[in-house]
Amino acid sequence: MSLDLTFSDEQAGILDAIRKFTKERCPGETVRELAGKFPTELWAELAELGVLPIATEDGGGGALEVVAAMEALGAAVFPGPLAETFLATQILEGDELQEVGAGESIVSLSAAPRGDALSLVPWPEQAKVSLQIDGTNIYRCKTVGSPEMVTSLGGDPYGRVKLERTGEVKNAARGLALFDIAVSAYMAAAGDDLVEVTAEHARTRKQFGRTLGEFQAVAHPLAESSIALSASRTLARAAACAFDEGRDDANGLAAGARLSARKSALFTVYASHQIFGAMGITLEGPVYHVSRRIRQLSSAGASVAVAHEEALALFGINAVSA
Amino acid sequence: MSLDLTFSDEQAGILDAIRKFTKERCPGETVRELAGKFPTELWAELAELGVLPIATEDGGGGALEVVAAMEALGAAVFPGPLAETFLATQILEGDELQEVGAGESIVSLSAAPRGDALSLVPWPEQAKVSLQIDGTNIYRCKTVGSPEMVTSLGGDPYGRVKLERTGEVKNAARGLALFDIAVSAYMAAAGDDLVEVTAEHARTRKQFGRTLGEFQAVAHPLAESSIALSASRTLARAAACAFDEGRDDANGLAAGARLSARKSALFTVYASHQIFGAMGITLEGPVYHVSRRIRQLSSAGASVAVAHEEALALFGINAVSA
Amino acid sequence: MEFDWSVEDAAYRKEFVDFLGEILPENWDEISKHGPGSDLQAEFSKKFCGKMADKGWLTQHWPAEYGGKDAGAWRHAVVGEECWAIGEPRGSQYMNVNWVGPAVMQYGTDEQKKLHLPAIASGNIFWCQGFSEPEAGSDLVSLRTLAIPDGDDYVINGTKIWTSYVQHANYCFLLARTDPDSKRHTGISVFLVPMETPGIEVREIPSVVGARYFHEVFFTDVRVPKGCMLGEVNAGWEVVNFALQYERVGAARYARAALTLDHLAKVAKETGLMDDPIVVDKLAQARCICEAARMLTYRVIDTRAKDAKPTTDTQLARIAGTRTDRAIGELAVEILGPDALEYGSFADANFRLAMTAGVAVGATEVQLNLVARRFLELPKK
Amino acid sequence: MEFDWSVEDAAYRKEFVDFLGEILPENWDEISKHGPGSDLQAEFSKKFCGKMADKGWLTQHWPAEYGGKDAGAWRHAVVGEECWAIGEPRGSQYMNVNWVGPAVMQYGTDEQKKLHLPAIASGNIFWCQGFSEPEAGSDLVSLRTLAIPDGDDYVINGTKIWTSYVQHANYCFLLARTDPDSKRHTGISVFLVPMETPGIEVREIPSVVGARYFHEVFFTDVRVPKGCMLGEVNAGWEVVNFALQYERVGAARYARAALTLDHLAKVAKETGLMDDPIVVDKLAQARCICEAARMLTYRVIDTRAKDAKPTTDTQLARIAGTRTDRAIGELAVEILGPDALEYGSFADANFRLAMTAGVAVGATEVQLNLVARRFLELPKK
Repeated sequence: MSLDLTFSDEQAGILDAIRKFTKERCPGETVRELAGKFPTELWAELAELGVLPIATEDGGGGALEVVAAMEALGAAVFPGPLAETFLATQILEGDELQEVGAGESIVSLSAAPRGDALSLVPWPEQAKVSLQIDGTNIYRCKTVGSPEMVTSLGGDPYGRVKLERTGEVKNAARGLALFDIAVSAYMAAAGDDLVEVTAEHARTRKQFGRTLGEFQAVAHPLAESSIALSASRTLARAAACAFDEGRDDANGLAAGARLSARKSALFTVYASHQIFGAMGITLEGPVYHVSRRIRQLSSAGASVAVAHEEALALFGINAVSA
Repeated sequence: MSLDLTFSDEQAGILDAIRKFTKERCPGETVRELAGKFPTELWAELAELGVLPIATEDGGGGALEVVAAMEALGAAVFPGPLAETFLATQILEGDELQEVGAGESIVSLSAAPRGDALSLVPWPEQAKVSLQIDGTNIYRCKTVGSPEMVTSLGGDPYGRVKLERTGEVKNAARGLALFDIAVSAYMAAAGDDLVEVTAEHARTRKQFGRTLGEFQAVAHPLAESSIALSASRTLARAAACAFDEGRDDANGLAAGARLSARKSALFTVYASHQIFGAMGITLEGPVYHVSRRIRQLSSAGASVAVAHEEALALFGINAVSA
Repeated sequence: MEFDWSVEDAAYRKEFVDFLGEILPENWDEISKHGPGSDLQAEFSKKFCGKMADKGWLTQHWPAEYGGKDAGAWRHAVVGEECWAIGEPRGSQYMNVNWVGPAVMQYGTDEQKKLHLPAIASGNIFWCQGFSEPEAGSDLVSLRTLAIPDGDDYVINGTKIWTSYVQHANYCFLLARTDPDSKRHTGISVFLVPMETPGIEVREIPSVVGARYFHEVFFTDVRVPKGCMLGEVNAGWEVVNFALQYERVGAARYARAALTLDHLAKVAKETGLMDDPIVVDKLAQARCICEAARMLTYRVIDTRAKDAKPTTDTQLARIAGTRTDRAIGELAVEILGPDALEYGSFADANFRLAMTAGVAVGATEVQLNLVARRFLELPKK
Repeated sequence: MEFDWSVEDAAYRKEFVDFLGEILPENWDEISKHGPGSDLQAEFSKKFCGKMADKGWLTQHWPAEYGGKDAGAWRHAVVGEECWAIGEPRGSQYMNVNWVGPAVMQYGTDEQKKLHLPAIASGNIFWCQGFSEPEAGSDLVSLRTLAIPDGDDYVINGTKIWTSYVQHANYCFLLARTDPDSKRHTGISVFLVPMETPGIEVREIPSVVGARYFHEVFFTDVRVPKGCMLGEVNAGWEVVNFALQYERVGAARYARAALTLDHLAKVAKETGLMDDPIVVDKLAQARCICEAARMLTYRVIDTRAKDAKPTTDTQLARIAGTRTDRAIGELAVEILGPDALEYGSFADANFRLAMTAGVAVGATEVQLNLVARRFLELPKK
């Protein structure tokens, strides 16, 4: 047998277990309520489940297990620095790694600011590990002075603060690849959640004397969304396979997966909001907490330009088919 | 009164006169039959009408008159190097100008080839004036050796041949601006023709037990097309006004008009073909002779990158509103 | 054909821009960020409109007989462009002068004209619109709010939703069904309801668009005199369509978009991003989309300036405006990079504008249907 | 989960690519440019399929009991990718092995199996499909071609349109209405009609897709024995749906798109265009679209490899393939610049492919409807 695109029983088990957990502990109301706060309890519970260090030697898994977890977490729009933590598990060692894996040390990942500007840093009050992406490099940083807090559009607390680099990180490429894979799986799953909620609305809401979903202007964008998301999800899984096998095309596939997931998820955000209308942009409504998270994640990680360059490495993907 | 977006009586007269002419002399069959040939008779008749030198001192008009003419000619998918000829009337003088205006001298405009490659040149057997665009410069050229003939996708005869530059043209900017304006008006009008033919099909054709146009998947892309084309047409007219008044923003507006018309017309090509299905890609069908012309014109003139730079000059357009 | 502003209108624009420079407070950006529904902006806009009224500018496009200056559609467009570009300092009063006033002129009784037109012209009054309902969405004609005659009054019961500017509104331009057995667009009437009438309750719906932007408004046995009805009984659909013609291009979205692009270009130049051809490319493309929307709006104004019959250009302009907001929202996020992650930031605000652009004043789909049917003459299901 | 080819399949791919290298003539690009309907390509593809048959490769994915090698869906995908990428040297015979054969296996009588399966497996025979009709378009079920029983025969009258590969076809996989009073998808049957039967006339419809690509086929009192019917009488809709499941992902469009991208990247490198970030950007984006389409197709193959029930993945893959062709057609024009103006050039060919991509095998709109209804469970009008 050649390719096999189904999760192993164990991977499917991870997906199911986290689904059960999120269903009980992290419904939409919880996500909406947690806006602006660190999800302390949920984070501890997730760590308890052993999810955070899953892609390390002790964790017993790899990128595929991360993908399985992130598909469940994304569907629930689970808060917190998930992909950042998976990234950190690839570049930290010893006690630091232990603490991050145990959910005791929070990771903050920010983009290098332009020029002398302050950095816009997530979780400035919680983070013990502060990392900065610049191109394809990652630097460890320390915070200088105290942050000026701002609300991020994803709802998480951010701060503007000066970061000082204390050293460059080895293994940045592998960390960034796992970040891309994790965030792709999450975005695709969150997008699927949007599609599902929107389709349910379209199946029941009456307008102009007909059910909304009867209109092609409603049905087709949703269908396009689910097609695009389905492809992105599979790309994330494929990249995870390549990552776990240590293949050369892993980074290109991971970047491709992120570009793809980013595009599909944002397309879905627009489609969903167009269909929900005003209801979609209320804070208490059924989709805004999903779309704001997608919107935030779409700007996370290495820059899109870097991802494009990485994805061009996909021109080596014919290795897969040759 | 401030802006006035209606043609003057005289401009409307030009539009009407050429519409009458093309209706009689240049129906769809004629355009289809003329594929691969120079439209010798039609060209002479058009010259007879005084259209070609209309934007010169002797012609008595300017870019707005060119636009009026091109709106009629584009709607009929009239063949021949129309925009090229208008360009030439801005940069030639004396007898050469006379001959081009009288339809006796044919203009060939080609893009500079990459590296040492041969040029791909329209009307290599008919053209007396050979011009080459390189960036925002125009060069007069002579042909070295005899061309290897190829079919162009627009249906016009092209040849691969070596061009030797014999001198740079003054007034290139003005020539290119008028080219852009002319070709925008033509593309928008040809696009409108596609919309009209496709809408007629959608109004009559039955499928799945209903009239095609009842489906939003059919109606909405057509509506989007006509919106985009309508904006492009108005942009071309606005650029013509600026051109005729010698305003600073004329080149930016002209480039903007071409970018806009190119995008709208290509969008319309896809929409129309999607709706016509197989019928659209038959040589004898109602739309292919239109879409192939749009496709060809969409690659004509200065490069898109150059147009983007020019259009950025539109950042001066607030002069219009300030 | 002309594509330049008349000397007078250009001079007026300068005068108006200078006026804006003088009257807008230093922290205007901070104020306008909270949206026109906020207390801060409402307070300012009352002062602002008062000043405009003093200069005779607020309703200068109105006919002289109603206290205007017959200044014409283009002059009104100048005000619209400059106001919308900086975040509409008139607040909700743009509605008053754009379409509430004109609707009253067209359909009002002498008494209504006398009551409402000078009040609007004074810049001292706020309106809100009571169109959408919980069960109706973009489908206005399925509204259920009932107005039943009772003696000299009508008694109104029902719920409106997505209503903006309610908090400060003096009047509501309300659609209600006056024939309970009627369906679709028949049997609807327009009421000009004083918001102080007993029985009106308001609940804010927190949203991403700014403070106090959306509300539910509950009408429970709200009793208004028959003289509050605008136009004939059961002829409200005509009135609202008249009003919507003006509303749909009311917002000069392209003007705000152009200003945003100017800002983005400035940032791109400062940060060296202009050296990136991708950025040049995208800025140019966005500019073309923006100018296309401007052209379509100008066509509508041209028609209006010539007192010609409104065309589907109104819909075209509206849809193009939506597309512009979307293109620019995306671009802002790309150019401003990590800064776009801040809630309420310039880029974020544009993104949220983009998200909501297709929703207001009849969803884009409805507009496309109208274009397809009226302009392309495609059949209706 | 695995995302790598098995050692055996990878080795087979190498063997097959080597075989292609040997058997394809120098001027293959020239030949394939004319399209699979051309005399030149048809002649070559007969020879080519014969050689594949000799090696036991042509139908290796078929079950052993029908002369195949049970080589599985992934092995078949290897052949499909490599063939489609270079312009399908099997010509129309890809239909034979993809879905005509499997449909005969599923629904055929012993006699039909004996007649058709070895013939297809020999690589010596061409099929065409008679689905579309002048009045039907994508709406297959409104077909009007009638097949009326007469003694031991059926007599067929009607017109098919857009039929490809007719010129060289030995058989037509024909849909006809066997119950004249039936409507929509009921009352339709499938016939395996020998093209030499008297009464069949063919007219070429010149098109942009290549020589002899489209035809009208007129059936006038065409008499075929009842044994030509595939499956039960009036149960043709089931048969054709079974066949279409295989047809819809038959073409590995992403493989051709990937090859095109490789070529474009090569040109971009050679001409220095790779220094332009816009080109890098667009190539990367196109690559992502292409790989997305590949993933969806692999999901279909995965399902098939596991003998699971087909899902809407088939539709997803098909639509994604269409999008890929379009993105790459546009890109080719941009990167190849003026050269794209030549008819039949690499860029032009891709553009025309893009223009027609959404049309073949059920228009994109129909596929989107299917996804909306089956997968998203949205209501039908």
